[in-house]
Formats: sequence, C-alpha cells, structure tokens
Amino acid sequence: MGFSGKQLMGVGIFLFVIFIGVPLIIAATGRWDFYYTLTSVALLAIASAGVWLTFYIGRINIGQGAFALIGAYVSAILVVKAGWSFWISLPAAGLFAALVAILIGLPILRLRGVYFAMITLVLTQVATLTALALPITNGAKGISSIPLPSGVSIFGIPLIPDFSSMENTKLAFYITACILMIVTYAALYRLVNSRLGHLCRSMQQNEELASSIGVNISYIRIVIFAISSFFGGIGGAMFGSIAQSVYPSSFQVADSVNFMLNCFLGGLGYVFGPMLGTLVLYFGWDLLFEFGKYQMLIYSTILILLIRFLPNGLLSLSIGKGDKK
Amino acid sequence: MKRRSLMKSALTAVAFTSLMASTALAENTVLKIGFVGVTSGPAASWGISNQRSMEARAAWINETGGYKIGDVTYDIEIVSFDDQKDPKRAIAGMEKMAQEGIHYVVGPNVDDGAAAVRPVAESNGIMYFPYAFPKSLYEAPASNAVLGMVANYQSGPAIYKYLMAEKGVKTVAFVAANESDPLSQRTGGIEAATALGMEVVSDNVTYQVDTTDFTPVLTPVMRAQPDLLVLSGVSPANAPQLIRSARELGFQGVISTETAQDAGVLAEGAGDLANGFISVGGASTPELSSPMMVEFVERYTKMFGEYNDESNTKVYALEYILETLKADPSAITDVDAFKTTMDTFEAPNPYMNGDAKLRYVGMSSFGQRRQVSVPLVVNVYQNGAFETLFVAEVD
Amino acid sequence: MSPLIQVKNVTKKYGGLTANNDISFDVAENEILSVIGPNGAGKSTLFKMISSFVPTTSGEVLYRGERISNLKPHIVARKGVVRTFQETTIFKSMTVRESVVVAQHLRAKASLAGYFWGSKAAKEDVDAFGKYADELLEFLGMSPISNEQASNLPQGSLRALGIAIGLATDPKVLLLDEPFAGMNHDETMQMVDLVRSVRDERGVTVMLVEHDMPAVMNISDRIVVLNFGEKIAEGTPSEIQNNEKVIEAYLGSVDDEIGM
Amino acid sequence: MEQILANGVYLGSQYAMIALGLTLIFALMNVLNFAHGQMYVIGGFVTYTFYGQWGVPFVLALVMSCVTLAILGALIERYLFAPVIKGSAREESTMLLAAGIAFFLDAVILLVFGEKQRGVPKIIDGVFNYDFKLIMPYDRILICFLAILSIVAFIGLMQYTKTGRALRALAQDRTAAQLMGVNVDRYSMIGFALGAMLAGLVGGLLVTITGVNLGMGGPTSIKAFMMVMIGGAGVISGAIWGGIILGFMEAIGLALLYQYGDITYLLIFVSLMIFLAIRPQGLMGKPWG
Repeated sequence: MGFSGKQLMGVGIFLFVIFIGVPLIIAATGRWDFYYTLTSVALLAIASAGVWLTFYIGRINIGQGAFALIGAYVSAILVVKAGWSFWISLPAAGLFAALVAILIGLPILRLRGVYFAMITLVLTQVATLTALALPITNGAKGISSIPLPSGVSIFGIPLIPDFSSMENTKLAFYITACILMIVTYAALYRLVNSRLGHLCRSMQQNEELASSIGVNISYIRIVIFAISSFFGGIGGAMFGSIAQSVYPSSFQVADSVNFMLNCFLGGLGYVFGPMLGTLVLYFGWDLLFEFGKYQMLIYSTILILLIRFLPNGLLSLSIGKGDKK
Repeated sequence: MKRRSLMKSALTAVAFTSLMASTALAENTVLKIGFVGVTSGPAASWGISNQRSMEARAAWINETGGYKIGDVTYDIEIVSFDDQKDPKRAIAGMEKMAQEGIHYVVGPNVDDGAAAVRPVAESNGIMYFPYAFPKSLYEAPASNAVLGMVANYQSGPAIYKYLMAEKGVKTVAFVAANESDPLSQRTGGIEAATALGMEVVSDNVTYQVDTTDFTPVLTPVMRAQPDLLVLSGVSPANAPQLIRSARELGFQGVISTETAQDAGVLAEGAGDLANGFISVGGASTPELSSPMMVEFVERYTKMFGEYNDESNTKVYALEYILETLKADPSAITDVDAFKTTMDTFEAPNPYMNGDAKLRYVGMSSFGQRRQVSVPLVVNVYQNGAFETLFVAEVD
Repeated sequence: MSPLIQVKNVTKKYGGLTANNDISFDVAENEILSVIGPNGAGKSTLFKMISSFVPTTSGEVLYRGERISNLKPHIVARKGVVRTFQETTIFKSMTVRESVVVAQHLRAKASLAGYFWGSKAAKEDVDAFGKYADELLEFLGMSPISNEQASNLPQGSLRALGIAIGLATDPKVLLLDEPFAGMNHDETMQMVDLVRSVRDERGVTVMLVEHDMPAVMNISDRIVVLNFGEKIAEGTPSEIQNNEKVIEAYLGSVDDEIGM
Repeated sequence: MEQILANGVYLGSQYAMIALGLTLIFALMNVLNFAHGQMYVIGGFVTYTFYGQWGVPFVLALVMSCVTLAILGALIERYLFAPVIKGSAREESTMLLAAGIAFFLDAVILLVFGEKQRGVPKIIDGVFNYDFKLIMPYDRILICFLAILSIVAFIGLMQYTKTGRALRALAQDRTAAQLMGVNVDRYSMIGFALGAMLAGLVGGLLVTITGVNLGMGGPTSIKAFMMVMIGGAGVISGAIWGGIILGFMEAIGLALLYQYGDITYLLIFVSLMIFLAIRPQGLMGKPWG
C-alpha cells in the first residue's frame, strides 16, 4: 500500500498549511478569531467523518448530534464529578458513545434509506430530552464551569501542558483539534482503503450480494456505526471542553443535519469530502458575517447554487470521475 | 469547465469581499459595541428586538452629533453576530467581537450561549450583558457578565406578592417549555411561590418548544383549578396560544409570566382573551414613558416599520454601557476600570418619568453588582396595550 | 457416498400461500442439478431457502449432514454454499476486478484490524487476492474487461460477473439463478460450456434454476421439476423429457410460459 | 376521555394534512423535502397577509395560499430538484438541496414577514362546552372539519381524475409510467406543486388557530417526517394513519402522563423508535433501499 509521491507531497503541504501556514497567516493578519473558527471546523469535521462513514455503508445518518452530546456530557461528568483528567475522559467519551451506538444500532441498523435517516433524527431529539430529564446531566441547568484540560506528564516529562496556565488557549485548542482531526482522517483513509472499507463499499452497493459472498453485514454495520459514533463522541467532548459548559441544547437536530450536509457538500465519494464540506459550510457562514441580516439569504443561495451545479459534491470539481453523467 | 471556473471565481470574490470588509480599518471616532444573539430561526424575535433597539439608538445618537465620552465624541457602531441560538456559534461570535477590539457586548439571549462565551469573554477582557438567568454567570469568580434585565427569581416574588395581596391568589400552577431556560425559570418560580406560602397545585406540565396546539397540554393543568397560571419563560410566540387555550378551556384565574412580551402579538394571537395577562416590561406604558422613550419608539418604528415591546427592556443595556463609559472614559479599553466604576455608578434614567436612576445592582442575588437596574415594571395587558400595574426596584 | 446437499421436507408458506410444499431431494458431489418448473412454481423460493436468504416454514436443508437452512446467508456462504443473483444484483460502481477481489473476503487470513495496520498477513492476502482474481477472470475469459466498471457491462458479461463473484468465494456448491435468461443460442451455449468447466475443472457442485429447456437438458446430470410448489418429478434429462406429469404441467401452462 | 378523543381527532386531522404533502413528494421523486415546514409557514403568512392584514375574505386568502405555494413548488421542482436528480450520482444528494431551500425560505420569511408571532382574527367565536367533559372552540371544530374535507377531496383527486391516476402510476414505478405514456417530467412538477400546495393550505387553515411565526418551519418538517415514518414512506393512506396516530399519541400522552411532564415526548420518541425497529417499513409502507 504505497503512496505516490504526489500524495505524499499533498499530505506534506496540508500539514504545513495547518500547523505553520495558518498560524503565520493569523499572526500576520491579526485575525485571531479565526483560531476558534478553524478549531470548530476541525472538531465538526471529526464528527462529520463519522457521518460520512455511515454513508459509506449506505446509511443516511442524522443522529450524530446525539453522540456528540453524549460525548460532551460523558467527558464533562467525568471531569467535573469524578475528577478525571480531560485527556482520559476524551477517549472514554468516544468509547461510551460507541457503546451506546452498539446498543441502539442492534435494532435500528436493520432499517434503510429514509427510515434509518428519520430514526436517527429522532435519536437526536431523544438525546436532548434525556439530557433534560436525567439527574446526572444536571437537567436543564447543564454542566458549566468545567475546568480547562490539565497537563499530562510521564516520569516528570511534560507531554501536554496545563491549559489553564496558558496565556492563550486558542492556539492550544487549535493544535489539539487539528491533531485529532488528522488522526481521524488518517484512520478513515486507512479504513476505507483496507479490506473493511472494501466490504463497506460492497454493502453500500448491494447488501444481499455482499452477504452472499460471506460478509457478515450486521456485524460490519455495527462496527462502522460504533466507529462513527466514536468520532462523534470525541468531537462533542472536545467542544464541551472549549466552551467549558455543556447544555442539553449543545448539540441538537440542527447540528445533526449540518453534519450530514457537510458530507453531502464535500462529496460522498471522497474521504476528505466531509472535511472540505465542513470548512466551506462553517467558515462560509462566518465569512458572510458582514452581510448582516442578509447573511442567511446569501448563505442559502450559495448552498443551493453549489448543489445545483455540483450535485456530487465540491470534490467532484477537481476529480474528473464526476463527469460521467 | 467554463461554468466551473466561473463559479470558482465567484466564490473567491465573495470570500474576498467579506475578508476585505472585515479587515477595513475603523475610523478613530467610531466606538463599536457588539451584539451576539439569535436573529434567525425560531427564537429570532428575542435577538432581533435586541439588535434593533441598539441600532435604532445608535442611529439616533449618530444623527444628533455623536456621543461624548471624556473629550472625544464618538459615533456608535453596532456590530451584530447571529449565533443561531447555538452555543458553538456564540463562542465564534464572541471571538469575532474580540477580533474587532470590542470590549462591550450585549447578549447572548439564552443560558447555554451565555455560559459558553464566558471563557472567551474573560480571556479577552470583554464585558457582556446576557439575557440569561443562571446565577453562576454573575456570582464570583465570574465577573464579566452583567445581567441585562430583571431575573425571574426577582420579578416572580414581586408579582406573586402583589397578586396575593390584591387578588387573593392562593394556588398557583406552572407550565414551561421543555428547554433549559424555561425549566430553570420554572424551578425559580416554584421556589419563590413556595417561599411566599402559595400552594403549588401543578408544577410538572411541560410542552415541546414546537407545540402549536396547547389545549391538550393545558387540560390537566386546568383540572387542578389554580388561581394563578404562570407561564415560565414563555416565548412571545407561544404566549398568545397558551393564553387562548387556557381561556377557551374555561380558565377564570390570572395568567402571568416573568418575561417581556409584545402587545401587538398578544392582540393578534389572543385578542380580548389576553385581557388581564400580566407580564414584565420596560418603560413604555404611557404613564411611565419619558419623552425620550416616546421618541425612541418613534425612531425605532420609522427605521424598522414596527415596534416590538420586548425592546422596552432591551433598550437599556446599550444605555448603561455608554453612560458608564461616560462616567469613566478610561473604561473604553479597560474593563477593570469599568468594573470599579460599576460599584458607584449612578445616572438618571432617561427613559422613565420621575427620578428613576440607572445603576448596577445584584448584591442580594449575586453578592456583587452585576445586574443593570431596570425598573421592574409589571404590566397588565388590556385591549391591545399594556398598562402599568406597579413598579418595583431590584437591589 | 452420502449426498452433498439434502433437501428434506422443506415447506415455505407466506401467510396463507404455500410457495413450497414438502420438497425433498438430494444433490450429489460434483453433480450439475437443475430445478425447473413453470412460473410461480416456487423455484426461486427454494433457492433462497437453501442459501438461507429466507427461513423455511418447516423442513431443513443439510450440507454434508449439517443444517444450513434458517441461518444467516453469510454463514451458509462460509460453509461453502454460495448463490448468485440475476444480472441486476452486482456491485455497480466497482470494476470487474475489484468485485472479484472483494468477493474473496472469505479467503482472507489476516484480521480486519490486521488490514488496517497493514500486517504482513494482510499484504500477503492482498497479493493472493489479486493473483487469484486475475487467474479466475482469465479462466472465465473476462480478462479483457477486468477494469470495466460493472454498471457499464452488457447483460451477458454481467451474468458472467455474477458467476465470477460467486466463484471467487471458493465455493463447494454454487447455486445459479437463471444463468441463461435472456440469452441467444450462441451465448447460451457459451454459458453452458462455462458452467460445465466450472464443475469439471474446479470441482464445484452446481445447482441451477432455469427456464431454458434445451440448455437445461444439455447441461444437467439430473433435473428436479416443481409445479405449484410441489415436486412432481426428479430424474435424468431423458427421464424428465418423457415424464407425463412434466409434459402436462408444461403444456397446461404453455400460455404464460414463453420460450421454454 | 371524550376530551382526549376530540383532541386526538383534531390533532390527527391537521397532522395528516401536513404529512400528505410530504409523502406525496416523497412517493413521486424520492425526495425528503426538508423545506416542507417552511412551505407550511409561508402558507400561513400568505393567509395572514390577505385575511389578517388586508381584510380579504378568509376563503379567498386560503386560495391565495394554495396558489402561491403551488407556483413556488412548481418552480422549485422545475429549476432545482429535476436537474439535481438528473445530475447526481446518489439520489440522497437531494437532501442537501432540500435543506438549502429550507434555509433559503427561512431567510426569505424573516426578511419579508418579520420575526414576530402573527395571528389573525378568529373566524368564529365561541366555545363548545359539554359539561366541562368536552371542550372545543367552534373554530377548531370548523378547521378540523375543513381539514378532513380537504383530505377526502385529495383522495378523490388521486383516485378518480386523470391527473391522480398519472401521479399514482408515477409513484408506483417511474419507468413503467414513462412506458405507459405518462409525461414524467410534467407530472413530477404537478405532483410537487400539489404537495407544496397542501402544505400551504394547511398553513392557511391553521393560522386561524395557532397563528404563525418563522420558527415553526423546521419542527413542523420533523413532525411530518415522523408521521410519514409511522405510516410508511410514500404511501398516501400511511401518511393519514401516521398523522392520526401521532395526534392521538400526543393527546393521550399529554392527558395521562402529564405528571411526568418532562418525559412525555421522550416516551413518544422512544416508542416511535421501538416501533420502527420492529416494523422497519412503517404501518403500510414498502421497504426502501
């Protein structure tokens, strides 16, 4: 599984832009607010990657908001009530979201098409209402004043600095989010191009035929849904830590829908589609901030034009494959 | 291919213009005040009444030659950010305000947004004026948030006390939307009512935010036959429907809420059924409005076509910011100076007749002065307009 | 020698409708056995029950003495009993070679995690899959179209692709669903040769469901005839051709049975 | 008990009407129209403007709502959905388009009609009150009756007219309908316009009771989705059943579970999920791949 020189160069440029280019540009232009915007893009792109993965087995997932919310709450509760380090609560949040996904996925993954889409949409509402009703989530009051991530050191060697002692946490959160995003997409890329990915693709195209060649489709569906929700949980937990608060409304139906739109906009056929889709949708909204009350009108008009003329996603622009029809 | 390159360039153009616009240099005499809140979607009414009252006031100031703070006269520019009622976006909005060098921001409109922007506001030296009630936002160690209105745990007791004394109200029922803000307000209301010795006969009926028909929601509440029905944290959109359903179900008692409402909306949505409905508002009833308030309403109406009574309360935050800055010009860039000034600040309230004062309060609720002293004006709706029931003060 | 597959008293009911009623027969190793019958005779349902795509209402199917009915399809496939579909059921946006590589799923030695991390076993698998795919496509005469996308293939090649996917799983028994439907005489003869060579050269037992009488008579070692969900005859092609019940069944339904 | 029944019938009839338009569009083009709720809101605002603002007779205002939405629906289908469906590799891409249109309509509603809750004068005053056991304002009874009438008229249209038969053929099998000589493009447009018109009609009807505000769109769409799922996607009778069932679930849930206030809807949602998990194609739908 070798990479071509072109691919390696692309990855190199990408890393350079993220870790050196962006900070330099921000320092030069003084647009410090872009750090948070880009951090958001990175985290939302992680959750969107999960949605994209469920698309990859042919399921429209409008439930990622639920798992992001679960992740945010698990991390917040572990940090605030159990006193865990954020860095341990982060994977725990992902794993818990994955566990919930397995339990819920067992019955609902049999559904297809719009039925699956709708049941996941309802799932998002269930998550919000549950958070409102449960005592451990503090109900309507939410969990606020969550401490910033603490430092981590092994044998006295500091691995991660203490966020609360930092002058400016923006850069730290930006770098953390970007590292998480890169790991997520590297894993996603690897997964899609490994045998599991090929099996997913076979399921996406025809579940019956896939099972006739011996693919345990229900097992793979669960695995994929769990991985997808793991991403959602991680993204949500990280957000909770930046906002230092979690409310039942932190992730709602609108978020679930946005995650899905990110995937559509970027292109369902491309691993890096959701990343680009998130960047355009989220950053685009921010850039249109200047238009005041016309912001939404312009934003939605551009969105409609994009899908009208590029129905297979933004990435179909550069990749010739999209030209067939 | 042609179409594509066209689209690409169009997109780039859009991106560029907005970049350019936002990096354009501000003139020296401009003082930017921020607004981060919800101006689109279901709750748009909250933020829009906010934003418009700020814009109307700013336009008025600029038209009449600007605002003098210290030796400099400023034009006021309102920078608004629509957070879509999403706490994640609210953070982005606050970052944007920091980017614009703004130190004074009005909003956000809801609990989760107000909590989420706190880290950004504190690390960037921004004072913000949310319309959210959680006490943790205003109690130490938090120190950058200033409650922009009267909290329901302050107005509730006043209203209940009045109703007990004047109308002989003994039993009360609460309904709330199943959402953070209204549920928290319901909790506060129940505590206040119980403390006053009222009997709470129904306190667990909730409705979905998107409910359009409240008859089934209210039927069980009506069975408890309360003297008073409190609509906790009710949104202006839902209030008329709730009132109408309650009256149609034969409810004879008093209906009240602790949030600001719009008379026009009530008139259209519930008509005469809304007569006697009690809510909290600012100073725009004829008895209280100063000439300045009257002119403000006129200018607002001219600018946006229609006035919104919710703005009665929301006009104050900007006035407080400007007056405090006037009292201590160094606070324009230094929020610590602002905080110090807050403790002693006092100025006449220009919107109200009589000798009402603008000052910061909140000692008894938060242990520090982190609330604007808006007159606690309790209104009653009567045939298309609000009448003042009584006026109280918050300490 | 015991039979490879035993169909024992299999019955399938959909609500009040009986699709198959008490059907029994055996399939011997290395045999080509066809199931024929007029439309609606219950051939397809029978096939689905053998491959566990639908459960039986009663009765069972044994493979080497082991029950394979009422399981999951992928488990039956794992045991070596693999079905193919009619031409519309393919991996539309994969190339021929990709489809055949994916279909070798069951031959994989490395775990899914091993693939993710790129273990040695996984690398060996990938090489082996590619090699086997090329070999298989050559055997089937499909090498020239191996990089075509499946959705662009003509009907005949789709049928062959279906068989290629089935064969790639390394089955012991291959169940073919109407492999000759819609083909002209020449194409049918090619397909007959292909199916025969699958049995002869790769040692795969073949069961097929088919309408095309001449082809069935040509290819089959034995034939099972269904009518209205019941088995009405079983035997060699010549026995079947002379069976009165069969002739009656087909004559009686000659109106709606076209091209037999 | 009588009250629950009456509330159920009332809620059910209006829900069923909302669901009908959505399911029609879904059946014809496999499009899950996220903008359905926004169309409903526009219908409400149009009636509000004509009837509430300008004093045009209510029935005429209703007709205006229908006409506006029919035209809007036809334009959206012709210039947006049809080309996107033709050009996209996966038909789910239309969901992005539908969501974009929903955002767009929301923005337009905000700019044109403002942010406030709007209401119109009552069409009839008075409340039907049977010994406090059954309370129902007369206008609700009228609207409920009109809603049922519209549903019956719609079914009649689908069953007995040429257009209806063509639409049904199209919904059943696009290719077959084309072979039978149905002008697929034209009838897709008519069907979409009809679906949008239904949304506008119900918006116009309900504005007399619930009023209208720009925030009602999204939640209405979601509720409509749920009804469609309960009944079975793309099945007309399913949408009606779904609406009635959800209406009754709400009426019963709110009446019996009120002391658990906060969890009534949680229970409704969870039971919906369980129902769909057991019966993936809804009450009367076909599984969709």
